Amino acid sequence: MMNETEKTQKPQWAMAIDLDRCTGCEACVVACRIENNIAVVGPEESARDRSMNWIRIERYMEGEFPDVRVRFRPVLCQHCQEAPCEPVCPVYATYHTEEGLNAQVYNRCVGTRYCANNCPYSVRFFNFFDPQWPAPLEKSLNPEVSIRTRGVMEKCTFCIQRIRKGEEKARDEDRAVRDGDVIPACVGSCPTKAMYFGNIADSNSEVARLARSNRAERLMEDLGTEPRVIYLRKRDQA
Amino acid sequence: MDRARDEQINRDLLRSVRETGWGWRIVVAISGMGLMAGVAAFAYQWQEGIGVWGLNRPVMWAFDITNFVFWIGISHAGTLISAILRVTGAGWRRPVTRCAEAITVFALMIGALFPIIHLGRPWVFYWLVPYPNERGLWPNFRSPLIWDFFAINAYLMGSLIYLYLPLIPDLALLRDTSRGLRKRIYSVLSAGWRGTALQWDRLEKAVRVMAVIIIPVAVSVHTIVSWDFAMAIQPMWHSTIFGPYFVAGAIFSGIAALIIAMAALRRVFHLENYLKPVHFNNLGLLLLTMSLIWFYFTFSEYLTTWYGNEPMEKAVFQSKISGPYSPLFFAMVACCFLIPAPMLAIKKLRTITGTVIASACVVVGMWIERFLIIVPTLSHPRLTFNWGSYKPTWVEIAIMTGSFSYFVLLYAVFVKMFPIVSVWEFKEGLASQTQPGPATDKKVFRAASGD
Amino acid sequence: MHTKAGAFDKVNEATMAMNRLRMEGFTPKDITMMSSEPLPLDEDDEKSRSLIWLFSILGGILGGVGATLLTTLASKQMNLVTGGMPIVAPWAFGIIVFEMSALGAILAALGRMVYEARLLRRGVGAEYGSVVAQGKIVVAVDCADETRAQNAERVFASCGAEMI
Amino acid sequence: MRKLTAVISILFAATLTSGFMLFEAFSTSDGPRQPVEFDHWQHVSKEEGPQLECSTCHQYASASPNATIPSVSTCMVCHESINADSPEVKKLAAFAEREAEPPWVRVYWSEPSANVFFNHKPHIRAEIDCVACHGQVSQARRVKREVNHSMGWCIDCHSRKNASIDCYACHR
Repeated sequence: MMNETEKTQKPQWAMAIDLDRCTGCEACVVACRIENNIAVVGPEESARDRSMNWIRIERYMEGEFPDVRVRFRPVLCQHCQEAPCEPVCPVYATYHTEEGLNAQVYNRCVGTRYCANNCPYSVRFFNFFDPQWPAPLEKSLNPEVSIRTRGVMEKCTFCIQRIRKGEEKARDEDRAVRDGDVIPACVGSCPTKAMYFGNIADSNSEVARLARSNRAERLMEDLGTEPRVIYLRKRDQA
Repeated sequence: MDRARDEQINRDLLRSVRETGWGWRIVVAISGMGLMAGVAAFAYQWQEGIGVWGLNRPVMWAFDITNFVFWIGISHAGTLISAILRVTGAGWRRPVTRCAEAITVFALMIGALFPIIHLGRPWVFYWLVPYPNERGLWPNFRSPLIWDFFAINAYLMGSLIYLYLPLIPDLALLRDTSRGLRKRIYSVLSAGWRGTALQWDRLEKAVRVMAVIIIPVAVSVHTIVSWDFAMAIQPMWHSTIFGPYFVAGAIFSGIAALIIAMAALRRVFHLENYLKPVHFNNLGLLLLTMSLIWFYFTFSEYLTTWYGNEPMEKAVFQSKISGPYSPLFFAMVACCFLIPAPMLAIKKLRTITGTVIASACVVVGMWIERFLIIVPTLSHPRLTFNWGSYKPTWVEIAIMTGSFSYFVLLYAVFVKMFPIVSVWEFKEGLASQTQPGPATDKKVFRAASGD
Repeated sequence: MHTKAGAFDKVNEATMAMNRLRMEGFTPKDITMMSSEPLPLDEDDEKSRSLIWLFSILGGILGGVGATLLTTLASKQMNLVTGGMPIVAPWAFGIIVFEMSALGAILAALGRMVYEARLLRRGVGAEYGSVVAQGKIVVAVDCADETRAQNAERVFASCGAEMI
Repeated sequence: MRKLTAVISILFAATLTSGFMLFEAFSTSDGPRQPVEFDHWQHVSKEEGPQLECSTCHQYASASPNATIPSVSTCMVCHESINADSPEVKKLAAFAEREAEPPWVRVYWSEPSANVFFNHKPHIRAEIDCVACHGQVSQARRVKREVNHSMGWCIDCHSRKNASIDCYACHR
């Protein structure tokens, strides 16, 4: 039996990404697309910088030839606790949940795109046209995730559908959520296990442990956005 | 009172209402077509989605918001200028105010359309309006876009009233000198104006109150528009100077638009005796002042960015100074300062033609300025992996053309319905020059109308 | 009761007529002066009693209070989950309060002006409009009886008015 | 002129009222015609009937997002013998023979564009009576939509019962 405070206290979801383990294979990108019904914009639109990837691998080169190193950094919505996107939305289409998620409600979105302009991480994606899935991809649509329409903003939800399922499971078993209850698509698909997901409010969770690591850093912490995604620096940089 | 003089003034100033020339018809036809093109482009965008524009990630705003800021800026021509001139009691304002106030109302109407046009789902624009609804949802009052909504509403309402109030006696004049349907329309519009001493007194009092209230509102409107950017944390947007910078820029482009409009009206409706070189000279001096202020603000804005040398800001800065946006940047500096400032500073060049050329430069330059505030910042987000660029499509250009055509059309229709120079204020100006007796002297006539 | 009116070409003739009418026992209420432009006249009682300023201030306060209520109550009523973000934000709401105050002040001033200037009244037509439009000054006077009407006509004639 | 305006406004009002009445007349009519005329009242409320519980047939309501419609085989457990010669049961039997399900017409649903992800399970867990959302189905010969599931209606109940009114509770 869990006690009452544990039951009522909402989990605080967070992710940790070990950059030492990331090989830039983009399995997370593909898994995310399939899980979250992300529209396929096609090569032409993609060339116009309109492709949508809730998670992307940013690749940066370091050093001069021939001593060049490539750094990979998977970037997804950082679920900032002080999110710049939230206060600027005129209709509360993006807001903060009690679980520390930065939510985006597609129905409510009118498409001012202000949130995307104010996001320092550039992780918000706009549906410039009605979404399309070239056959047979439409058969792989996930029934548990909304199909967005044109004119609305979308972004990573930390796989809210999986979070809800995990919470439901914990509830059935009458216990607090624990590691392994919720595995977002990107985390589950990572072949090198570079990504971790869990409740950072639970100090025993893997994410909370990693957040205390001396390699832990957050992207652009100096902006005061308080992201919920923790990156573990590469050891050669630590 | 000099009857002959009065009749002459009435004839001259009501000519635009009474006579319809070919020039006017052609202007209406062309601007009407331009408007239709813009409406068609918007319909296409409504149908297909905003993807028909050139926007992308990361450049989510471009022509749409540029035009929004530009038109709101132009709207500062009127109410602000005419209110300041009224409050400070500048006598030469009399033939200018109406023309400026009309610019305000129409520019504002058009400017206010752009936030709706630019929405991804324009059909739900009313969600920005606070109204009780079944869902129990309200707009987010913390969003600068909602501030925009309130500010533009207050300003548009105020400007309309501020345009309307001094128009009432002229509407009564039109009512009393026209017949048929026109008379009926003007009767309704003139709201039972009889010209009693009491009414004159109250009208002047009310106009004075409006002028005092509208100045802070006008300042606040463009400040809030600037806060759309300044409240964001993006490099070169997050600047405390933006409020006054935008207000100065708005008045700057507003005066320029006013000068162009006045020159056009003068030419088309033969108002040479009313809109005189002295008006262009005075407005030209105002424009020169604003040009200097604009340069001062721009210089401090760019100098601090350069000196601060913060990498993300520097990236945006470099893209404007030496990067892909540098041709636009230098065009802006030329159009807003290098060309107009010397032209307006040299007395010999401060003629009607001179001020109009300078104003045309300023209008173009200020449009570019807004574009350069929006696009370079957006195309250089903090994570350099996501840098992008922007190119407009025909849809955006057509909508922009449509907005300009709409402005010309509205103005043309307005001129057709109402005297563009305030008849009673002009007469009052003549009279006030000749206190205590009535004006009878031709010299005085010239003095009052500013020769 | 009927109304007598005279049209004048010059301001001083009209003012002279008005002064004489007062001497004849007409009250300022009976006398209406109409012109196509504002005339520099002496202060009279009615002029000083304008409450447009007061009303615009009251309207401003009303608008400000309304805006405060709207923003605060709407935000509270919504019960929106914000995960700790402020739902009532005085700094941001101040802007809306300012705008609504200004709007309230403008509308109140307009309303008061319409009331004080007796605009939008039914039955008050522009009887002398065409004369005023010619640039003449019309002085109209309400006469309670026939003798008063004759007095008025005499005054008008003596001041060089054209009877209408 | 004034007469014309009056006539037009009367006509307009008349059109509106009659239109509204027609709409009302149609909307209060029975629900959609089902492939088999299943009668809830007979199964649940009729005194000499089997007096079933909702969950007897809609058995997954307490365990899953969907309440689920029973398959024909479930029906046939009883109807193999009971009332086997009634015309509606014969229809049912025919479906069973073909191993097909009747193409039931949905009565309650939310538009896909509403992006609502309704889950029966927590509502059953919170002991919300089926009637609260589905109306008097137990008394109905033919089920129709009695309750309008608007967002305000949902939120109202959620806030009364102290349930979450986070947007993410229903929308994703």
